[in-house]
Formats: sequence, C-alpha cells, structure tokens
Amino acid sequence: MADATFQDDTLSVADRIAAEALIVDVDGFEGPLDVLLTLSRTQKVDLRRISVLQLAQQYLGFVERAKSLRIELAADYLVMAAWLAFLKSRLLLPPDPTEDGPSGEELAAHLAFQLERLQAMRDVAARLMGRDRLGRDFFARGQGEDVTRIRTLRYTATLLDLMQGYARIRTRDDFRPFVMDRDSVFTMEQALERMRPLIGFAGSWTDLTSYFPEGWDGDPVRRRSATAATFAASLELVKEGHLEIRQSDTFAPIQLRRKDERQ
Amino acid sequence: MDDSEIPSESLFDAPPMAEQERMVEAVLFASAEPVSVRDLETRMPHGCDAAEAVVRLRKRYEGRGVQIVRVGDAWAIRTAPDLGFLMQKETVETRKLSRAAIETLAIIAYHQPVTRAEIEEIRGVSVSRGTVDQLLEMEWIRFGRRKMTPGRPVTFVVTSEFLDHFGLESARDLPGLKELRAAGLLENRPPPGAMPAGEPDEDGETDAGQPELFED
Amino acid sequence: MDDSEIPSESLFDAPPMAEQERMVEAVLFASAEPVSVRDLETRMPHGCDAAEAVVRLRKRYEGRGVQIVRVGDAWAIRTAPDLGFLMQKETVETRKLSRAAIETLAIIAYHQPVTRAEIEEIRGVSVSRGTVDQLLEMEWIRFGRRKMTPGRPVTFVVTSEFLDHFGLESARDLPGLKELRAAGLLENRPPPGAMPAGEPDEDGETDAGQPELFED
Repeated sequence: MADATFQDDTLSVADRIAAEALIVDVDGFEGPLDVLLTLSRTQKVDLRRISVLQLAQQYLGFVERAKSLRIELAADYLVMAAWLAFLKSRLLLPPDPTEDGPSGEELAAHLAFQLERLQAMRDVAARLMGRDRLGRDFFARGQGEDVTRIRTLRYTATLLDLMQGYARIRTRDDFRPFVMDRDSVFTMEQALERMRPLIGFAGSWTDLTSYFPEGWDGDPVRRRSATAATFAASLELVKEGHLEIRQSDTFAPIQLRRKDERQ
Repeated sequence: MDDSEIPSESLFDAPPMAEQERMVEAVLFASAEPVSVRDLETRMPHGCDAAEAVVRLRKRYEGRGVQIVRVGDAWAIRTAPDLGFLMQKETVETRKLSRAAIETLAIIAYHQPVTRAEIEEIRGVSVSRGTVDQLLEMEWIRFGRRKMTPGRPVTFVVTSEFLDHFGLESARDLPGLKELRAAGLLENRPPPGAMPAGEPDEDGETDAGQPELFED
Repeated sequence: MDDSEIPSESLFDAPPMAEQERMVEAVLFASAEPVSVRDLETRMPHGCDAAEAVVRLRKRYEGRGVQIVRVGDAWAIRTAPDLGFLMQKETVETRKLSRAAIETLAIIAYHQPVTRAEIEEIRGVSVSRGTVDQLLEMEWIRFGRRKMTPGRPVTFVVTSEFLDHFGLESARDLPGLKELRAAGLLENRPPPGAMPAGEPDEDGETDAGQPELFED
C-alpha cells in the first residue's frame, strides 16, 4: 500500500499548482507548521485521518522546489524537512526492536495532533474575532455622569510603566563604567595571609575548600573567587616548600598537607 | 446577610428591594466600566443585597435596547448587539491585530494560564517581539501566576477587559471550549519520547496547581 | 414586532414603536452628548417617529434609577437626582504617576521588603518624602517588618490594592529582567563585558533575605 500511494513523486497537476503557489507565497507563512497545515488541506480529509507520510512527502517536495527555484528558506523550514525525512524513514521501515525511542507512528500521531490543535486555535480565533464586540457591535455608556462631583485626584500607572521603570533603573547599571566589584573578590594576598597560620595544623590531607574564609563558600561568584585565590596561594606555599598538594583525578577535590620540614 | 436582618430591631434597615434595584440601575448606568457586586455594596446603604438587585434588574431589561451583562465577577450595561447599526458615530476604530496577535490571544484565552514557550509550541514559531506587548497594552492579557516548573516561567491569562470586549461572561463561555476540551486539543501533550525528563510530570503539577480558572 | 409584518403595503415600513423605543434607548445610552430628535431620526430607519419614541421611553423610566431628561433641544439619560449620593465614586480624576514614584514603586515591588536606603541605592538618587507619602496614601505600599539590621530601619512592601490595580496575583508574578527582555519589553542591549558579577548574587540575596513574602 505504501508503494502505490507514496513511492512515486508524481503529484497530480492540482497538487503541483498548489505547491507552486506555496513557493511564491513563502514569505506569507508563519513557519513550517503553517506550511504543513496548508499542505494538509490538499489531502481533503479530516485532519484526524490525515496521512502523515504523504504530508511528509509533500513537504519535502515543497522544500526541494524552493531549492530548485533558489528561494532561501529559513533554518527552521530545513530543520523540519530533516525531521520529516527521518519520520518518513521510520514510517516506511519495519520497526527495529533494538532501537528505543518513540515509534514512527507515535511521532506521526503527535504531528497530526499539533496540526489539529493549531487548526483548532485558528478556528476559535476566527470565532472569537467574529463575535459581537464592544465598541463595534455593542456599546458602553457614552457619557460620564455630571451629578454633584466630589473631585478626587487619583494617580495611576500601568503595569508596563512599572516594568519599564524598573528595567530603566536596572539596565542603567549595564552602562556604568566597568568597575570590579570588590565585594565578591578574594585576592591571593588575602588567601596567603589566611593560610599561613593555618597550614601548621594540616598534618593530614585536607580539602582545599576547608581553607575558604567564612561566607565565601555559598554564593557561586564568591566561591569561584575564593577557590582561585586559595588555589593560587597553595601553589605559592608549595613553591616555598611549606605545603604538599595533590589531586587524584580531573575535577577531583584538591587536597593539601603540611610538608614535613625534616624531609 | 440574612442574619443581620432577621431580628430587624436595627435602626438602619436596608431599603426595599425595588429601591435597591434603582440604586444598582443608577450606578451601572453611570459607569462605563463593569462594577463588581462588592463595589456596588460598598456604595449602597448597609444591608443591601446587590447581587439579588442585579438579578432582578437584569430580568427587567431583557429585550430592551440596553442590557445588563455579566463580565467576570462584575456587571455592566451594554447596548443590545442587534442595534449596533445605529451607532456608527460611537464606533471606535480598534487597532487592527495581526494574525499572529489574534492567534496568540486565542491560545492564551483557551489554554490559560499559558507560558510563552507553550504558545510557541502550539504555533510552531516564536512569538515575535511586540505581539505580547501589544496585547498587554490593550489590557486584554495580563500576567498570571508563575508556573511550578523549572525556571518558574511567567504565564499569561486573559483579563476582564477581554471578556467585556468580546461580550463573554467568563472564560468558561469561550466559544467551542467544551468541544476543544472533549477532543483533547487543550491538553498539553509533550512530543513522544523526544523530550527530556521532567516535562510530563511538570505539566501534571501545573494542571493540578491552577485549575480554578475554568472551574466553577 | 408583529406590526411590521401585517399588510406591509410599503417596502420600507418603519419598525414598530416598541422597536423604535429600544433604538432611542440604545442611542441615548451610548452617545457622549445629548441627542436631538432630528439626530435620532437621521440615525433610525426611515419613517421612525423619534419624538414619540422618546416620550414613551421617558414614561417607561419614570420612577426608575435613571431618567430621560431634556437638555436644550436634545435628550439624554441621567441618574435620578435622589441617587446622586451613589455617584461620588464616579468623580475621580486620574493622573499619571510621576517617574520618580513609578521607579520607587517598581523597586519596592521587585525587592520587597526594602528600606528607604536600599531604594536610594538602587535608584542612585535620594527618594523624596513626598514620593513615599504619595504611594502610602494611595495604599499601593505599606510598612513591612523592620529589618534586623543596625537601626532596625522600616521596610516597605506592596499592598493587595497594588496587586489589584496591576492585575497581579502576587508580586512574584512580575517578570524578571531576563523575561522582560525575552518578551521584547525592553530594548535588547547586550550587557557590557561578560562579567556576570552582580546578577546571580543579587538574586540569591533577595530570595534568601525575604522568604516570608514569597512563600505560599
């Protein structure tokens, strides 16, 4: 059945005309899903009974034609083409029991669902816009009341004002001259100063992180700075012959030990 | 409310219902915006039953040139839609919405609360800059609660201005809502397999978390 | 309704009087100005007797919450004078909030509970007393708990009136900077340099510092 219906690339004349029309109009489409939905109409069946295999074929034909007419298609159209080519092969080949992941039928069913859902949203959008609407078909009170007014002044603002106000303040900081934020920087000098009195007690292997000053091991920015400074200071102390340093593996904890002076 | 009235030794009895109806009528006529029952009651004398007065008033205006309509939890007077032809003078030219904006609006209305990523998943294209902006500015959509999914994305929901504009009593009255739900087209179905862990149970949580929008 | 269908010898019979009354009712309601009989007739279908419809409509509204009143040689719908006391709320003039107030409000909403000194630090200018007073008076902000820092300064938080006005369910639903940018609500400027310094650390502190506000 597959052979007879899909093997040949020869679409009917009507299909060809439809496909050409699509090409000319490619700018008018809102992405690959939109194209698929339009193509699916040529099948003239309920979206629930659409042949996804045939649709994949139509879409691939559409992309081919665009290429042959040297029409630049946006990347997402090509991604969809690649995916549909994959789907097509899944649908045509017998399922490979060793391969996990969704079956071709599942993928096809999901695509059909997406198309049906998009179509449904378009239908209800049209129904919504076709309703009687305020200010067009029915109307609110045209005239404020003029009776004895107690004038109160009320200040108001919209959510957009609020968000844009906030953004204005926060993005202003983006432009301030670049100054290193010293709060979150731990220097090697500070680390050295901290470690010198401590290493005397490091008789056994101790994790580098245990040398971080208090309050520098939580926040990632501070932690990063403390790690770099403490590590650099450790190397300095190794160089001076006060300390041994080791790491069992890439990204494994770095450990320190006092160097026995007698050795 | 009843309790306060039963042993009506109170000095300030609520006015008779006919009078309450007049009051509601006056307030609704005076205001271009919908007025909530709560708002009505804070304006009316103590002990009034605005909800009941509105119901009676609504009945009284059935078939007239203007109607009492419900907008979310508020009430408003609007002209009967069949008389729109008399109002060319009042017609306000609404800004033409792009197809993308119309679809986005419909998706928000039918899928609310919905995240930007979900809108994009349904439309199959990214939501362009300015589309959401425009709908927010028209006050047809607003931010809903954040979703309880990783990243806690903001969501969008429709407003009572939206309901007012399209003559809907509530979001439950959206045309075709029931059919769409019955057909499973409002479900958030993740693509099979392809997705990283998390999403399916995320959605479960989400749905459980904010069902109230479409429920009675 | 039936009248129009009886022997209809003319192609363009005027609608029945009940229908004309509805029309007048709708037009008077929706129009921003009083409408003259002549004006009414130019809007209504050919052959209508607007003057007669107005008279009937006026009669119908006798004793109701609103009345059909004559203004010069035109007609309008007005609230019954004895119900004027209900209208006090209608007479509000709205004015846009100043930029200083909006910014202060935004900082409080995004950073609450926040002290005056913190607001000033974020805005980079001092906050005038009048601005805070104005926001307090509008009931968009209120005092939060005192901060457990030297001097135990008072903090500010936003109120439920604030949330109502801006259509938010909670302050935490306000979109963050990244989301504002993603939604196209900000100009998309690349942050200078790749230094992420400020942001994560701010956010971390903010969340940690004020758990009580953002928990359910």
